[in-house]
Amino acid sequence: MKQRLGRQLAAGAVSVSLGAALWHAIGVRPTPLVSLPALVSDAIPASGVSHPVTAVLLNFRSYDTLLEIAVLMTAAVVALALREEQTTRTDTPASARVRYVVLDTLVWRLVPLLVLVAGYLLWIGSKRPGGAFQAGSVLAGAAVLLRLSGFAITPVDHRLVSRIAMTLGMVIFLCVAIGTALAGRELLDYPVAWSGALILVIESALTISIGVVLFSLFDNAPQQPRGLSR
Amino acid sequence: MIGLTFDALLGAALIATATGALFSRDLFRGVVLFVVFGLLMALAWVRLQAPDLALAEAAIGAGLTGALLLDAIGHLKRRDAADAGHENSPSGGAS
Amino acid sequence: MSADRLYAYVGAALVALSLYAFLVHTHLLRRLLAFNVMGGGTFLILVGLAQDGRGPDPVPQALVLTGIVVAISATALAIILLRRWFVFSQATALPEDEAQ
Amino acid sequence: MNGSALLPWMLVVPLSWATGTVLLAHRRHAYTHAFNTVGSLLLVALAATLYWVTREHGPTTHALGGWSAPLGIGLRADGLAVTLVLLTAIVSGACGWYARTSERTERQGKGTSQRYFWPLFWLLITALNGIWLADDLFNLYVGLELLGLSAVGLVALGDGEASLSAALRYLMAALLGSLAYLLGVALVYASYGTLALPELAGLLSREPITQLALALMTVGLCLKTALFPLHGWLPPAHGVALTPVSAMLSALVVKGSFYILFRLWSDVAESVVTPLAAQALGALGAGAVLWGGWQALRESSLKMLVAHSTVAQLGYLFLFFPLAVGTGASAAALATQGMLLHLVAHALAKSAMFLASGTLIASVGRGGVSDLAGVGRHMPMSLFAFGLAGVSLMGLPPSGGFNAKWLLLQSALAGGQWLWLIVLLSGGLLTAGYVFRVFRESFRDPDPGGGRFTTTPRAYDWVALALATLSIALGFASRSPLAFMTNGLAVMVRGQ
Repeated sequence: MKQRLGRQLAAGAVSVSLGAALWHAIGVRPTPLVSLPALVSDAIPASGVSHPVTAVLLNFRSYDTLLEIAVLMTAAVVALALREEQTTRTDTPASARVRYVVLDTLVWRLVPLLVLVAGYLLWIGSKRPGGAFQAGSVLAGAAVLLRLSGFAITPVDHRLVSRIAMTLGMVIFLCVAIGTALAGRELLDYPVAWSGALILVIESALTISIGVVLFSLFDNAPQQPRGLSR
Repeated sequence: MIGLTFDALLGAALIATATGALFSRDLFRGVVLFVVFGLLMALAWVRLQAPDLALAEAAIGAGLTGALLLDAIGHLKRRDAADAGHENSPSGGAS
Repeated sequence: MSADRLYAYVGAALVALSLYAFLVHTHLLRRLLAFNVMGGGTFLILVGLAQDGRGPDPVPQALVLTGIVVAISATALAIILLRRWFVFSQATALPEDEAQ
Repeated sequence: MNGSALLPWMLVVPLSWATGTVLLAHRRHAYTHAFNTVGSLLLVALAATLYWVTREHGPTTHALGGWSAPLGIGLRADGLAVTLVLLTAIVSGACGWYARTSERTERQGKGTSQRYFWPLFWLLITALNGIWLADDLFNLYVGLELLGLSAVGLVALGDGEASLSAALRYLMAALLGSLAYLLGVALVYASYGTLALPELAGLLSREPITQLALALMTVGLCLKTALFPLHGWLPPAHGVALTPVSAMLSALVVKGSFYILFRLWSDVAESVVTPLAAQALGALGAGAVLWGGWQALRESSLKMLVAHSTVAQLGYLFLFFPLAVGTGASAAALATQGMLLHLVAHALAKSAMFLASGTLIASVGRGGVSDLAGVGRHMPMSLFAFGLAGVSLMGLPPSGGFNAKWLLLQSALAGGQWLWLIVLLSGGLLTAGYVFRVFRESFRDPDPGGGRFTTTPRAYDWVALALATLSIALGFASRSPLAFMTNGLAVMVRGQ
């Protein structure tokens, strides 16, 4: 009990001082001399898209996005690795679950709508808010919804087709990167005339992969082996 | 002025739901409050003129993270209801 | 005070609050909640403080979008490890912490 | 050949191999082994070319996406970055070879999760190269996260329960560390409006917000580098992982976050750091040297002993700060050289030591230091590799470790800071203590009933021996690589 109190006091001291320091710092922040938003809006016409956030994500700072997809892939790979060890996976077959008619109808109405929304978000991303990440996560959300309501949707496991779907975004992104490098340009420096099309291709592939990976992180979470206690 | 009042209220609500999510005795309740927190964050992003973030926060921050956490609670509760369901007593495991 | 700065202050409060929670909780799921709230607070500071007095800035917004995806990857990875570990050990806190 | 055109391949190659190994994960091992061998050789060849080109033609940069900073993200290849890229290629190549050998021989009966070793291996290399070459504050954050998560994944692939709890503990530290770093990045961007390191170097000034930002980034990076007393996560993670993973984690991964810290303190935020903070970091480093060494002396498991030795050896890196900040040009230059040489020599020696330990454990069948009795006669080669690595870690001549510690010592003398001399010397004694402890046990006669050893593949010994020899060879030829590494660094010569 004493140790717990000590821990609370120490944690309290650390976080209160951090909070106070942040509070103070926010109040006395100097005004920046560099203005990136101005640079962004100057460069937008050459970026291939008109929505600034998309331009930053997939053109100006596309390398960040490439590494970010690698982070997502890391999580997916670990999930696959730890899933595979389980020989006694206790997936409840969809038919065995109790289904509620209302839920069913709701899901059947909702899921196609979500897929439509995802497609719209992907398409609109070049001009307005939206893009691969939002679209991919909406797709994943639709799949999670289906799985939660007991529908037998195909698991994202170690079959080749799943692994292709997971890595599709990375493969396309890398192909574009290698293409630009082989053409003697800087890495991921799209030719201006092609940049709109290339970004759309990359984003479409990313949408699929992000959707599949995010769903796989949900679907591949380890289960308790039934009736097996150690 | 009305805008700023709304922002202040939203900020207070963010802090309140975060407190609930972090310190409620029942972990399930905590996760539900975290989802609410995520939705309020999405509103905050709208107020900060960041609609991309509002969309992403609602879908990922609140939706998928919430689903992952809720599923995990179900998993962790299966054997160990006392620990997962209530405020963990740190000495409980090491009797 | 501008709305942007107000949200930066809210972010600071969230960071302090969740740091405390991260340090005192031993239940790993609670620590993950704290991590996610801390992430939210950091993102609010990143966007709010950068935009304060300067209008919308797409760069920090794009950075936060990246941050959100990284955060869910980390959260999912942690949950997978935790669930797998729970299968073996029936514990939800780290052994070192439980001994306290 | 153009150095700038070569740069992005240091990222594209490992990332392509990561993707390729995900797709190949369930093919026959012969295919994946051939694929990975080609990848490692290609990486070494590219890194060596980049090293050579940079040596001939000087540092280069690369504007990713064709957008120059601050709008875009830059890569930068100076002597230090290129040396670390080559070091990564060599150490990871050696560890990859070890891993392939172990897959071929010990595969039966092991968990199949190790199929996914290779994607994580390549993702780790991507992250490392990304960090060495980075020139952008936020890009470094993404690199740090990639490094942390792939390292945690690799730890989790070890056997059983202990590897999972070690991975979880590692992950919690990594997450907290990178959020602290990100918070610092947020404050910097809000105050200066840019993330590009070269620009920030000219802009940062000693404002309260900048100091807070630097403090946050420093704490986060120290947590990720396992600086005493934030080192608790390291020994279990490095001690329980698969042997080639332990080697890469200790040799390279913890150096990633330290490298960022070094760049920030010496290149970017030179005008913000204070001698007091530097002394504090040095004191913690000294604590690490003593505490880690002491723990290694008392440790009963061989791999945990080597892991505690990593905690101690990381402490030496932090002696750089008090030796270089505010001490004058010559002391700072010596400290920089000593610290960088120590970083490289430790990477080579520690990876050799982990690989040799893994081989000894594979031969004995158990992991305790006291189980080694009699192994000296059966496994002379592994023990020799262990000993060579030990020589460099102790800082005995001739070795890279000796030269490094000699430089640090001279820096302490030049700056008149006698206290750090004591730390350097007692650290060496503690190291000698735990290395000789392993030798004493190995040459003890086995207990009756013990002393049955399995024969291990020859390749294990060659790999460990090659790395250990390199760490010794660095003692004969450290001048020219050092001059190359420190060339172009804005060492803190502008101090008081």
